[in-house]
Amino acid sequence: MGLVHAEEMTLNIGPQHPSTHGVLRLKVKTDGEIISEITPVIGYLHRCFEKHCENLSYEQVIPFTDRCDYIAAMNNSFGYVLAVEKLMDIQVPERVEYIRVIMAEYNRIASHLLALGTFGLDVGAYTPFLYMFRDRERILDLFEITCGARLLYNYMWVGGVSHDLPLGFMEASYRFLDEFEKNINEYHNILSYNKIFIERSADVGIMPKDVAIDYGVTGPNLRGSGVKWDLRKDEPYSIYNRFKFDVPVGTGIMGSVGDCWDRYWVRAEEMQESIKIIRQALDKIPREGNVHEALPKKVRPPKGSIYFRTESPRGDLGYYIISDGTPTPLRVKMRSPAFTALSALSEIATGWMLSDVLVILGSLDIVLGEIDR
Amino acid sequence: MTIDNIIQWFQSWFPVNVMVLFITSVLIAAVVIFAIMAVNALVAVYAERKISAFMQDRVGPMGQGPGLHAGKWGLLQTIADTIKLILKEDIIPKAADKKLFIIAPFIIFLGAFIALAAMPFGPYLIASDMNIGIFYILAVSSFGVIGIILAAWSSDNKWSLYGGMRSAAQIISYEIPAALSLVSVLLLTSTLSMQGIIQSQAGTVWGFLPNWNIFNNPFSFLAFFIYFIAGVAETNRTPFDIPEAESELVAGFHTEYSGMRWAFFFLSEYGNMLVVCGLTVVAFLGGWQSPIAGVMEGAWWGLFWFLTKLTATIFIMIWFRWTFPRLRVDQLMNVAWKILLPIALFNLFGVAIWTLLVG
Amino acid sequence: MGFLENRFEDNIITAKLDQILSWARSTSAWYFQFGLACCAIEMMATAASRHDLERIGMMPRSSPRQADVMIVAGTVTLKMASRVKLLYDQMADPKYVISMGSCANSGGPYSRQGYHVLKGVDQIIPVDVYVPGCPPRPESLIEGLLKLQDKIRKERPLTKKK
Amino acid sequence: MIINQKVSDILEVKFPGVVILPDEPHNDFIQIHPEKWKEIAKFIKTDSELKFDSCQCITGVDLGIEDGLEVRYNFHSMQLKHKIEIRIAVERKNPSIPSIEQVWRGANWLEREVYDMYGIRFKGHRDLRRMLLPDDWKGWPLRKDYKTPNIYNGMKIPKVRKGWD
Repeated sequence: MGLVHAEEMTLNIGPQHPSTHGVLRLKVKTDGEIISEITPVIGYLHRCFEKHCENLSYEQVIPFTDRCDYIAAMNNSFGYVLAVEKLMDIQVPERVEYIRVIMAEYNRIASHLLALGTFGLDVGAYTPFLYMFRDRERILDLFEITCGARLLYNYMWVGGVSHDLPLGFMEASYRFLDEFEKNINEYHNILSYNKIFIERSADVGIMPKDVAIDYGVTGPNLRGSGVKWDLRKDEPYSIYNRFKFDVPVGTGIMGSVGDCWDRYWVRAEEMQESIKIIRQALDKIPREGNVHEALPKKVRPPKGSIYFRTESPRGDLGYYIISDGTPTPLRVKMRSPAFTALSALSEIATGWMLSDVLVILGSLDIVLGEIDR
Repeated sequence: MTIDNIIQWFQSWFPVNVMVLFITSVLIAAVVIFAIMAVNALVAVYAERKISAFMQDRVGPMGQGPGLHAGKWGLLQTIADTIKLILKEDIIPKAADKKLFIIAPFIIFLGAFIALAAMPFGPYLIASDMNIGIFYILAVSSFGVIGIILAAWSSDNKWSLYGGMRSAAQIISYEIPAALSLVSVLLLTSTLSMQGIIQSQAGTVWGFLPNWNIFNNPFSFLAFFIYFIAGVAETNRTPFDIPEAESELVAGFHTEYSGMRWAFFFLSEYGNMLVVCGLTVVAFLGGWQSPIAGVMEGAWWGLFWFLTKLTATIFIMIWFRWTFPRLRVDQLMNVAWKILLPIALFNLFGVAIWTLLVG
Repeated sequence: MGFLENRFEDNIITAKLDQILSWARSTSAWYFQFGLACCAIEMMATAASRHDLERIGMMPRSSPRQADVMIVAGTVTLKMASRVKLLYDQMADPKYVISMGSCANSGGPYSRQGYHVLKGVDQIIPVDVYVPGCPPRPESLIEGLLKLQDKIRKERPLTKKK
Repeated sequence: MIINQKVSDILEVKFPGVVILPDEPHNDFIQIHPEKWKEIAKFIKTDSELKFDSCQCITGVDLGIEDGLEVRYNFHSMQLKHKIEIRIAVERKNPSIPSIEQVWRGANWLEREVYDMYGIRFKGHRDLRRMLLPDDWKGWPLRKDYKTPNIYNGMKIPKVRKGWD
């Protein structure tokens, strides 16, 4: 018998692949099922966001921020308008602040639902995905009665929001939250505590604390690694300092700290926290108020620059805006959390099996629109 | 209705050459079995889509209004699918090994097809009741994996190759616990013939339960679960669907197949389900025996009971499919070699002692 | 093309067969699980519980070989364009393309400054139905799919083309 | 801001002459010379008073055709919870800057992106390739003097298609 000749195979996962969450290409070197090298190739959805910003006025940029992270569009435009408002020193009315927080938190829930659902899909569970979409649809209904759009809203404006809350929004909200809280248990039963699911995700793709910080990974991925870091708590923007909520971190209940299950779990827990925030905001919101009160006549920030971060569902979303005093920004740079999370992939996923790599990728919850911009 | 019976029946009417008669009757049986497989696939696909829809808060295939009907409740959906698939372009990739690529789906299909020849659908409804029936089914039902490997290899696609290799590893592992748990049944029934196994399960045990092997003793009760788990793995269905793992391998071993050839994969997947569930029913659930001894027995009732049990087990498989996530390939091997195999061996020992002591 | 297509003279039998065939094709148009951008999320929402594409017989397939309809859901960039073309070429005939959303139709909001955006997917592959919207609502996608089904049903695949 | 003053003072002691003092007073950032940038980066990451352990953002900026390019770094400290912005100006012709990819691993992709958009070379970067655009793309699209090509690999990318206006 001669020597068995083993050879590495190069495999292209993507750009079209059911579980790359968009048009991502992973160039992997495989030794059998084991992955020995991963090179993510991105840019298949590079839509020139930053070039557009340099040619459009400040308000016209808002729809493009929506389209960057199309799963959490509210949060993305929220960050942008806050940055512009800070640059222009605008004080928005109380009611607007509350409406923005409610919308951002709803969109965080919607985004996490999608993240958890597609994560389940990567592991091979199809049904939980549809269950989560069912609840996501109800959140989209709330958005729809407010601003008429389901996915990309253009709702946050500089100095206000486009529409006031419609009649019946509060009742519908309370009703939804009550039912949704019960449904979370259903997800835990069908997915979170499923033995096979735990086997697949616990102890897989461990991201240690120092690696996460070194790569600049933020959001649920960082918290999954056990770092208690949430901009809503640590650097409160808008009115987040008025609400009581916890910051869930990964504790390694099922495996070790920072594994895929922890990242999953942090997202699931964050939905609970968002529910808490929304409830408090709905209770405290001023009943009257004109949401268009503080809209500036023309958005023309003074000369200067700002780097402003908010906590999007995927992590620290930073906007770097340079104004030269004209109606169009000189430069808008988006620091996207999914971009940094994906850059850590080759570090944490090397040495795992092919199936694990896709699970790890799913657990990072990337959105290609935001990575490629 | 064994082939021998048909031959005798024919000979009493038309005294012709035995060989001609033999071939004719084999062909008749083959057509019937093919029809069973085709109908099974049509019904099972429809059922799977409807059941999954039901589990997922959807409605599944539905008629869509005048003119564009897929029938009431989408009953004609699978028929439309079939017609479409048959008349779709049949692509053979340039880099593929053409002969193997063409032959592979038929080999997979053949595995399920000839296994059904020994499947007793009723007291007399069996194509050929050979004296080594269960052994035969075990042997030919693992025929399909050769087809899978051929399909995977000849496609010249990396995803397919992964699927094929996974499938080979998986089937080799799961044949063993499956076979061992069937051997423990053979110890109880002391026959290899399918009809013999069913006939030995007549009567009651402890006065009220039917004397099916699953209820016969605690060890065979366990053996049922081992066989069923291994059987699900053999049919490549979730949670053991790693050879085609849609979210990992795009479509696994049949990534490059289109049109009719791909339909054959579909057909044989459901055919395999039929074989595995049929074997489960025969070996553990009393085949065509009525659940209450002495009530509703007879040739047609036998068919009814067999189909009922078959439907129930197939439903459980569909239920698995839409509830569980998928195992990883090494975990799958672990389950087979470290959990199922020891238990199956222990079981075999237990059944042997049981038969020795209790009878 | 399939082995029976465009082979027969026009008569009553082929007319009936044609009807059955195009009925089958329109009723079981399986779509290719292929999302590019924002519209892909709406496509997923259309396939999910509330709207349920399986109602009209559409099933997702992730291999292009087994799919009939390609829903180009999202912005096609220049880097992606060659891959879209490749995937289209890999599909088996008869194949149909739905261009979903403004980006796939014409470049949408990215048409003016998008140096890296293809201005309409119809520049590289033939498109059967355009669905407008940014992103189109699930209802409009379903409307587009029903329009496509109408189009397929009017086809006469067996008879010789004049 | 106090932290900027503090960093600026510490750097002035440790690396004399590296901080460029501003013409007009500002307190948002510190501007430094590019020469010793890698050493400074290592220093501010490990120094017990600064501990900037997270590289948040690297932004390339084109300040206009007459002015030059600039790279702006936003750092953040998870432990001490402070943040800083550092600016380094580079010339327009043949821009290059020391890479900090080996100091913060997260800087790897961020620098590649700046290279992709502005053509600023990061000296010492081990994998400086195009990031978002295809490898055969010509030009640096975010520079102000960039001209959008009309054709790429046989595909037309017109600014306005016939019949739109």
